[in-house]
Amino acid sequence: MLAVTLNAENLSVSLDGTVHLDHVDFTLARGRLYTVIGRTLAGKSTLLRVIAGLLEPDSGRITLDKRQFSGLPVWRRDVAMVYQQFINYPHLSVLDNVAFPLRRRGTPKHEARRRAGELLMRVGLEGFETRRPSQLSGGQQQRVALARALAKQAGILLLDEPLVNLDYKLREQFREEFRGLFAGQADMIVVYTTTEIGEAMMLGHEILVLHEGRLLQMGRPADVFERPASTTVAEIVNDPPMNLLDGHIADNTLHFSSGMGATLPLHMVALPPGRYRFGIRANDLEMRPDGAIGGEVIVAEVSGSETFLHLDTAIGPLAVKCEGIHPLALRTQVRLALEPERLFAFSPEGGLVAAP
Amino acid sequence: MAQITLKQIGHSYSGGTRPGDYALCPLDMTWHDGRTYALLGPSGCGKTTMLNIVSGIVTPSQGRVWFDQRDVTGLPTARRNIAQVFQFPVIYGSKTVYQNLAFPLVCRKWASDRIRRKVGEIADLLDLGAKLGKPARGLTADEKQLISLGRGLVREDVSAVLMDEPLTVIDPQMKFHLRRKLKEINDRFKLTLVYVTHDQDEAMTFASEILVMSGGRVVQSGPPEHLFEFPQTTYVGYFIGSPAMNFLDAEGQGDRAVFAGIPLTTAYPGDRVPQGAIRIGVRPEYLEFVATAGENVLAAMVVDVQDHGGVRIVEVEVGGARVKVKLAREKPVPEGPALLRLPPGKIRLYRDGELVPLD
Amino acid sequence: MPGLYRTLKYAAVLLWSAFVVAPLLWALTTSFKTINGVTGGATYIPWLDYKPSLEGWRELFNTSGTGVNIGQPFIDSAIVTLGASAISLVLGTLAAYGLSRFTYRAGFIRNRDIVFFFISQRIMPPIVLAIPFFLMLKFLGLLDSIPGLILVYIALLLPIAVWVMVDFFNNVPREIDEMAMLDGCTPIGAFIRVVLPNSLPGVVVAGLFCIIFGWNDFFFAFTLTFTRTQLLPVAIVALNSTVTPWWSLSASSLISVAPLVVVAFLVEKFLSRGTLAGAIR
Amino acid sequence: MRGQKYIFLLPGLLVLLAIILFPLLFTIRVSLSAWGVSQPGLNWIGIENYVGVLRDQRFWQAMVRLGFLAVGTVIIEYVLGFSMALLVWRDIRFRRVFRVLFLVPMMTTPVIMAVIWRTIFHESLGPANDLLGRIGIAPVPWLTNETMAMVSVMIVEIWLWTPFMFLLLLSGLLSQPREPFLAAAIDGAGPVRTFFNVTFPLMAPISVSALVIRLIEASKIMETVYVLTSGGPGTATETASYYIYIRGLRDFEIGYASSLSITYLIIMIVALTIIAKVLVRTMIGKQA
Repeated sequence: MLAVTLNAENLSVSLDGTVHLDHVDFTLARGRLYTVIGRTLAGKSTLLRVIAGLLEPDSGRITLDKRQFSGLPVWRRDVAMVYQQFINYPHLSVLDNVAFPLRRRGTPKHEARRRAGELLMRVGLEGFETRRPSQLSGGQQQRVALARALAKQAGILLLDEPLVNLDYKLREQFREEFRGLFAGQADMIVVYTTTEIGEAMMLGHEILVLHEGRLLQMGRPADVFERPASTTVAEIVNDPPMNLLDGHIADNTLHFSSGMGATLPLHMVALPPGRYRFGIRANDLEMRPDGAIGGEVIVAEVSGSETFLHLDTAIGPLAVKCEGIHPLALRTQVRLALEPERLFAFSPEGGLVAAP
Repeated sequence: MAQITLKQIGHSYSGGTRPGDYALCPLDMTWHDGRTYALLGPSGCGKTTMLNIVSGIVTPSQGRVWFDQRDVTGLPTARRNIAQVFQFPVIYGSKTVYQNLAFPLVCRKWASDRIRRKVGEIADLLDLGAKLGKPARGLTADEKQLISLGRGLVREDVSAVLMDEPLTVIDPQMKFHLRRKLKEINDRFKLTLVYVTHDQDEAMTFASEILVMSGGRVVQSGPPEHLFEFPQTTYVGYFIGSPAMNFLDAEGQGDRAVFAGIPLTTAYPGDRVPQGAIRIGVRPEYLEFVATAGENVLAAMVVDVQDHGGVRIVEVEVGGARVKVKLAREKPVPEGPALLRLPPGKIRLYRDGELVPLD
Repeated sequence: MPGLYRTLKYAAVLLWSAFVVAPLLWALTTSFKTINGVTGGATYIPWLDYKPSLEGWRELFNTSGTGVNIGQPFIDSAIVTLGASAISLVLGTLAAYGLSRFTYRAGFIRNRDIVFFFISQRIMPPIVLAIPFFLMLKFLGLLDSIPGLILVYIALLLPIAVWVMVDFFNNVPREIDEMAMLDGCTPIGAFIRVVLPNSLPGVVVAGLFCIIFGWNDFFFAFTLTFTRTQLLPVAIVALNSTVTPWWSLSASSLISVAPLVVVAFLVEKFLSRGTLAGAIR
Repeated sequence: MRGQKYIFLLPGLLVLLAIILFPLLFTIRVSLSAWGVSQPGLNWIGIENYVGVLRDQRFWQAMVRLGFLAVGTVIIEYVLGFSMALLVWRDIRFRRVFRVLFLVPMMTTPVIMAVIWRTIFHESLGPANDLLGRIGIAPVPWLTNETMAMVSVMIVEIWLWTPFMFLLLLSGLLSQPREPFLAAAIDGAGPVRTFFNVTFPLMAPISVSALVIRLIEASKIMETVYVLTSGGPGTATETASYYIYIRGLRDFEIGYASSLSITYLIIMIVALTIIAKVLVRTMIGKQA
């Protein structure tokens, strides 16, 4: 396979009156993994379906190495896909499931099965060759689907929230394995959609932030995370979403609209006075007995080994993330410390103007 | 609400009594009035069987179920006075929200003004007050789940509320709202709540006590933070927390745990440290990089860094083993050789996969 | 369950069972009668009420001209039913798959209109079609022939096949065929290699329905055949016209019912397994 | 995909069109002619036949009778079929035996079973009167009294077709999830409340399609009538189809029978569409 770039120009898709993709442009290069992050219905699945050829865009085009890609029928595209539901062929054994795409490309039966066996070993399913997919657990079914997608050796591999229907521990395990599994695929473009920023950051060479059909930002994970282009991106690439507070800058002081003030941090001194929206990450807020902000717990949610506290505070509702497991009861009173040095500043329209 | 007692409850669908036959191995269990219990485990671990025994859908092949002083083992679901919320919302699709909530009371032949008062009260609590006149089938999935719960709450005789993975079909963005509502209601009504889930996040968020189940047995039970700090087995240590607890092969010598030739201090009293082959368990959250050598400080080599956004997971090689360290984003990540400290108070010792008790 | 409720329940089921089997039992006992067993008034139990004889059964396979001989009609019926069912099943399954997966549009006509067109053929009363079918088959030279009947039966059975299969395919996840296309199958390849093997219960149920309605048709067999070809129902009803020999009539009717009782067992099997639920709605 | 999708639809659609279209167009054309015994062939007499149809009292009576017969039997079939489906749904021994048994009449050839039923209804030699006589009831003129002939036709239709209703409804019941029924039990509902609040609403969509399908089939009642009563006594059991058959194939008034056919078809399509809409509205409500 030669140098591959997948290029999308001005892609738009509407279905039944709702916009799924809105003038999306990007270029993807081989040997790299792209994670597409966005909430449910942001257009992630639609994007993959358009690349796969399962959906025709209303406008725009996709080219592969400058050759027109959009018009090709699905079965002639060099594309493999893994769905969020565990889609396998129920009537075929695990081994024949994986051998299926190879057989369709004319690989002799014996050779196809041998290669399928190797792939099953790579995804940790040796010993399950003769089972039917329905006899496997959810995680194992997804492994079969993954092996089958890899078997096709396509130039483009699409994964549509492949872990969303698995439970926490399996997701964690799969992510680790994915890093190894995709690392060796130098001639492949991998596009991976997810709603979880942690997953997007640890897996992706680059992140595409999609919201309501529009591509809001694309770039290296750390760049997107540290310099989110807008409040919307900032909300999407933080879990829980970045806290946003209205306020203004005047007399070299930062004022929240609740009345509280703070000294202007160094990275904001160049900003002209006026109205802004300030953002602070949930894990940049600290619970401290001497904190300046009083608040009341609405709900404490545990994720992995972190606790998300949703609070009602003097400066508005805030989400706080703390390490460890803290099953705080409802209406517990807490105090928070807010470090102005950790604040982001956005224009009233939402564009980023200053980042820590 | 009632206290639920399971006495020698076990169930095998085949009727056999050999250990391999049991979907739920015989156990004793008491669930206290007004507390929230989560049955947590992968599918096939026996958690749903246990719930169904309590609700009366399954009659246990052995043992008795007591609600307070009442033996309910032989009673059908309808006569156990429980409320249940299922995985998929169950509503009476042909009725309005009001009629749905009133249904259990109509069945109990309450007077209509008494029903109106009670339903109004519960509907306000569930934020459904404005929707009482609407047909129930037009609501969103999370509202439908609230109605299912509401049909239990209107009754005044409910012994326990049982929930079977009630958040499965809820849109991720709505889960937060529903969780909050459930917590609030739970807080207010002091329900005896039994909650079945395979999702440790949900269990940890909801329950005052979690029962971790595996292979038909309860592996450990206790409050969430206890499970996190003192996993009873290496399985629980792996299962609870993300990333999983690190385990290192070591050897007990005197009052020390020796790892890679280096004796480590622990919080265990000297005579508690088992001699011979043991494993050290320590959570990635508690490991720290330090600048100078000292007690419990090991030489390590950074081999991989995963950027998760708010945190980084640093994988290091230490004494021939791989260990994960969880670091907040603002903390510096060492490159190449580094010094890693195991805080003595956070070290747990395991022998044959079981936690060695600290006291 | 309270005892009274239980008793009533079993009573109702047994009563209905009695109603259902009564005509068949009557046919069974009548088939062993002779003229004496019939003309003396209703009799039920052989040996006790009447002297049983096999005359009725023997006559069915008597080819000597005086007898009835339903052997050939039985075979003709089987050929027509199976032939028409097979063709309807193939065409109907293909059409149903297309209607469930793709969007067709011609002017104001959409998929649901096409489905309605297929199913609406069942509204057409046979009598409306009988005369034109007669003329059409005459024009094609297929009157009084097996191919002619097969052609007509396709019109009867195709709507049934489409009706059952559209609903069935709507319940087979679309992602499976998408997957097959991504793996390199053309739509037809995906249909044959992946969708069809996973739709066998639906195909079987549709086939059973076709067989039931094909085997049991009388009207077209009656109006479109004369001497060369004769289907079973026509042959049996023909017995009815002259002096009715109740015994051979009963015997022949049991023979015609027998093959499809096997179908009843099959249908029940699918029913209890739950595979029918997706197939009929 | 674009071109390939027609490979699926077109063969079936074209075959059906080919088989159906000619008869339909031909019938319309013939209905505008005076084709009969005296003048066979296609002449043109305009809508004269249709004027005749409008004045044809016997036809309209047959239509009304058909409406009564079809709606009446289908409602009884629905009630009986639903009851039996509920009874052998669960909690009963030998349910699979009963299920098979209840399906059997559907597998029989209607016209043949009608012949058997005629022997059963035979006034002097049939078992129906014989059994009634044994419990002291006078012989019933099953097929010769106007009312009883109608009842007889209905009994046979119900015997033949309740199984179909039973099959559709039972498969519907078996596909229902268990939870709504448990929830009703937990809420304290008895069997009657459970039926009206849970079972019936859940079964409404299936009920509607079952009723419509059966109405379509029942509107074609003819073979049973042909065998049992030949429309008699007098015209007491004559249905529209049977009347068209008499005028067309027996009296060979092809032109007139064709106009009857077309009139009948239009009425059927209109009536069934209205009935389907009404059923959907009353039984399913605004769900759709």
